[in-house]
Amino acid sequence: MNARTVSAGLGVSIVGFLLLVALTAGWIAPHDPFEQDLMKRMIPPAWMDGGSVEHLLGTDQLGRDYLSRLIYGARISLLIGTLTVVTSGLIGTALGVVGGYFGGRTDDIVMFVITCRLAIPLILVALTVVALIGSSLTVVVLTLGLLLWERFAVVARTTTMQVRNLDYVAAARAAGASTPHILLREILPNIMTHLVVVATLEMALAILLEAALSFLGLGVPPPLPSWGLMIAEGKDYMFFSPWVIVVPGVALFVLVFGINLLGDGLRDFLGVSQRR
Amino acid sequence: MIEVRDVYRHFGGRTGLFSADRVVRAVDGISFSLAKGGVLGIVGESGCGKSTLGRLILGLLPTTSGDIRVEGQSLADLDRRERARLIQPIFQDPYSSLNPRQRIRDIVGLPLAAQGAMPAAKQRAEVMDMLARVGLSAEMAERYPAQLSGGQRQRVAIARALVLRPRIVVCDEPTSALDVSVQAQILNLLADLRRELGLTYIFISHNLAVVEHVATEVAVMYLGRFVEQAASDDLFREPRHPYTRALLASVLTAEPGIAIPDVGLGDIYPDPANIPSGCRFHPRCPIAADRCRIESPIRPPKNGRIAECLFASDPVRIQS
Amino acid sequence: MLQFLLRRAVLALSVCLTVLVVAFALTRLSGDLAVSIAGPNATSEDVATIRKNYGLDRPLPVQFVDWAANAASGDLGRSYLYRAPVSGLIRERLPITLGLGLSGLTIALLTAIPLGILSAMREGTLLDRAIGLVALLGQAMPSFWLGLILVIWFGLKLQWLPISGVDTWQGYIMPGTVLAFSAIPALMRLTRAGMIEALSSDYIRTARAKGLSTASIVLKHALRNAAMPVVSVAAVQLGFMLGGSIVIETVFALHGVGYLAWESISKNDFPVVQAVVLLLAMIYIGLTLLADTMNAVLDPRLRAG
Amino acid sequence: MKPVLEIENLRVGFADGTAAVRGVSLKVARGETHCLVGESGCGKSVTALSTMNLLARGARRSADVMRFHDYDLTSLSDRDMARLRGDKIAMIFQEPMTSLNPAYTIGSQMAEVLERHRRVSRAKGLERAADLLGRVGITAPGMRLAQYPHQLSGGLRQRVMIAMALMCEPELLIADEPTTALDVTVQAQILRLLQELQRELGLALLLITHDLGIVARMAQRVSVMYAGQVVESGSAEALFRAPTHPYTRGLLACVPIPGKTPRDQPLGSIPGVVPRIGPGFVGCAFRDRCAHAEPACGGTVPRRTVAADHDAVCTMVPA
Repeated sequence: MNARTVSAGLGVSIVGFLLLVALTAGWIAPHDPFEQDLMKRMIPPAWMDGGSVEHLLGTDQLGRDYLSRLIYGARISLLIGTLTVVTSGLIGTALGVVGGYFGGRTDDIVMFVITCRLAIPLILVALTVVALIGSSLTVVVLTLGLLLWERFAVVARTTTMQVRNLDYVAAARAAGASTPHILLREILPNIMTHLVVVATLEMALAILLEAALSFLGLGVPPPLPSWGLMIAEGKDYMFFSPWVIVVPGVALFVLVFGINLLGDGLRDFLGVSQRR
Repeated sequence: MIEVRDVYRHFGGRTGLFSADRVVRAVDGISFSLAKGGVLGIVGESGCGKSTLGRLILGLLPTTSGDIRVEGQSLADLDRRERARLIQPIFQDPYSSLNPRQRIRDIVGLPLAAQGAMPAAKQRAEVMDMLARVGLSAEMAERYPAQLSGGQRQRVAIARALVLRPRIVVCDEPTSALDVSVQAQILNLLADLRRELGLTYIFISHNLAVVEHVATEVAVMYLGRFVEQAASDDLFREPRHPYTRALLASVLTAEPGIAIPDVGLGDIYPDPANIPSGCRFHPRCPIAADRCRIESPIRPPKNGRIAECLFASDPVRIQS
Repeated sequence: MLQFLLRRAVLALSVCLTVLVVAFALTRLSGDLAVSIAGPNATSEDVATIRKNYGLDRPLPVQFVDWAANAASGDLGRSYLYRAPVSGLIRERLPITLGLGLSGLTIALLTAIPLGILSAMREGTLLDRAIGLVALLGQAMPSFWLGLILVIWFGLKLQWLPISGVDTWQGYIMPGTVLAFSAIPALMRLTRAGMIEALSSDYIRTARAKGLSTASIVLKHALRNAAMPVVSVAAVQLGFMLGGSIVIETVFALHGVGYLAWESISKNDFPVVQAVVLLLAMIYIGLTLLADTMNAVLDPRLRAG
Repeated sequence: MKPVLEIENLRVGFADGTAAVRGVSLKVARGETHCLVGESGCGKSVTALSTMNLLARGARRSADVMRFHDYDLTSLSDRDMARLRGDKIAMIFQEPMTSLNPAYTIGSQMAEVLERHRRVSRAKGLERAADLLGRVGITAPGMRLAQYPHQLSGGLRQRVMIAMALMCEPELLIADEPTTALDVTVQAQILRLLQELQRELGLALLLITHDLGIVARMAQRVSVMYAGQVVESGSAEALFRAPTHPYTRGLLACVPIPGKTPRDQPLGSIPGVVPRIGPGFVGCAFRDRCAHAEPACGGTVPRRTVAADHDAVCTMVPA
């Protein structure tokens, strides 16, 4: 057991635990996360003065149980993270592999599209889209998915270019293999490790971005218990009751940290260089 | 068996908005033919275009102009499956020529699978037969390339190249990445297989000693052209191009007591994007005269020999 | 060299044009812009008036060409909300955002590069791991939340720094640090990876065989070669920081371009949104051009080709 | 005469437990070329690097004797060793394409050697650099000084590397496969150059190579390495006349000689592969590939004298 395995193990445990929480939210949440009780507003967590065991992490400004909202919030973060990465991963990988393999004009076009995407300010455009179309989980996922593919594309492109020039690709072509075979069997498996590492990074980024959008009021719509939204709603009370923003913030931090640890572990385990 | 006519391959020269016109003439007019069972050794230094020529013959690169025919069929008219049945490659580096994510049986079976319509059991039998022929045991089939040594990997590459029983095998520096003790094993194996399966080899190498050992015919390539081509014995007995002589002189055999030769080529480096006028070898040539700068030395082959040197028929001058 | 820059300039121009189209198309996403501007309580007559007044009744291509032509000549239209030229609004607020971005970048580089070098020189040791862990922690910190926590702690509890505004330079410290936090991990990893690669290269072995001092080997021979990707990424990160200022300016109540953009988005003030998108894109493109030029200075091989 | 470099019982191990060098001894005298020959992984480069104290971190080096003139290299501090490197001991490497720093001019990289060891000005350094470039056969040295490595061909870069190694007039030059990456015609030129310089300057040259052809033409003394050990060593003349160790003989049979090796017969070859040597390995490392292996090869095999100035580690050599 060295330090690397310990930290990777920690990452796996964090992500695994939160995944379990998200999946079993309906059973383990002590209260209905949407149930308001104006008589029980802003109860502090159990260990603070005025806290009660009934609401372990206290209640929010509408009297909703904070722990239950936190538990359901894990669902939203993980759902958005996963769906965004699937969408953006498919777009980016397809673009990058095609550009990297065919080269020439095709690659020029792919590079141009990547540059354009990088030039477009991410948060600003995401906010505008959500503002115009209206906020919902689907809109957030689609917006982020359609915007966050560029790192997949860049990594897929450069790694494909490296693999494309290796002799086993030439050998496969000489063996009469079709282009789809070469792309899917010879190239994709050999760049996959890099893409998996990118996926963890992008998932962490997507989760942070959703929280930021929700914090600015243009992400997941209330009353859904997004962690970012919880911080935004608690912002007005933070000077007197800092825990209303500390609790969801720590949850967010721990999840993203766990995913990053996992990614780092994968990077070591799969032997991917840190260059990208 | 194989006939190559006036093949050219130029790179670059795409006149983009601002990009300069820099045409690399990698293969600059090459013709040869090779009979069944022959071994054509192509010798040359890095950047002379020998690997590009190999890729053209394999159909991995399209020619700029010219025609390559195998058994009377033009390569350009063949689809990828037909081509694969005729010509197969063996590459230099056995570490990059095998897909690290596939098992040996899948790597060797790929040419069969790409042909389609072969029952799995038959494919497996063919693969196992081929592995046995190249001297690999049956349990190797389930392994991944990382579990094999360099020599074993090159045997796998040979098995993959031969599993379709092609007519021609293009060996591009097949032993250059290997240690000498392993190199000899692979050269012996290639020689055995050629005899057993009636193969024709195009054997690309920078190592004149190796080429001399395996080839029936030798072509010396310099800046995209065969500057000398002859039957192996003739070429080594009586080289007619000063470049061939320099190459021969550079071979350092393990014979003590002989001095290191002065090859007399100067420190000018050949650049395929900037090919000299007249004789393309003249800036480095120890016997160059003024006319070499202007006059093209290209002549039709005489008695099956090519020697693109204005003094080719002047043995005294060449030997000097 | 000149050729290289010219090619980049052409690319930059076409990217600008594409972003122009995107920025325009973006605001037309909702279908009818006039309805959005008029708001939920407007009558159909109001909508019709707005449509006419803003020229929204013309065909889309005409609207685009009109807008693009004006934008090219520096006229970015008028804000619906402030009833003032957009260019003026932006000019007023840009210094704050640029100041924020530059202070963020400075803090980030001053932290990331020394840590990256140190980490590379001690690769595999406990120190290397510790630095890596700190970077990982920084990466996981949601920036807006970190901002709020800093405000509570340093602004309110300790009262060391102002909690909002940038009337003095101290005002830039907290928001700049928060912005830097998002860039440090990437820059540090890149410096580390580049240094590790450089330090294990053949030319460093040569430098050691020449008996050069450690300082010369690390700072002269290795860093110069490791710096190129760092320069590129630093430029990109500055672009991202300016884009990310929308969140930070909201947290610290700074009236920069980001805050302006957020306000305009929530109030459907689309000329401003379009203008800010365009501005940030152009800044980003300018920065990458700058980075390319700097890399061409650093690497003689780029100058030739 | 006292040798310039003397190594006795050098051992190098890596962090993963492999023993890269297992008791190598060698001597190089002034004006002498000593060739260390063997296949990849035999420990020849590691031997060279450990002499320079340039081993990668995690490698452990120990030796009974490791002496350069009167310097005891085993006890020299890193700082003092750095003073020696590039000054009295110089080294050139296999890959001229990557061994020069792409970011600095040839002149700057050459001059800094002299600046470091002789505390002279840049101008003085450049002057000497131009001198040496001319000496290694580079035309227009002044122009080359201002150029960057990517503007030079491989052969030229290796000449630059050689010139750079000579900046401080070293007494020992270690050349690690200096021509392996070069074309054959360029290889001959570079080797001639090395030989000339060595004779002119009276250098002690430790030449590492895998190519017996180079050994035959360059060496006065030869050490053949296999699996971290010198299995046979002696004067070049004796070793090529009467190669004794089965590995040496096998290697010689593997390389075809144009006009001499019969074409229609298979080349000699050595079956099998080099074993992985872990700690505690006993016996002859070649025994699994050797046609003459006998039970005694599994025990400790002593180094035995074949003739004057020629010895081998093999049970077949009579004690």
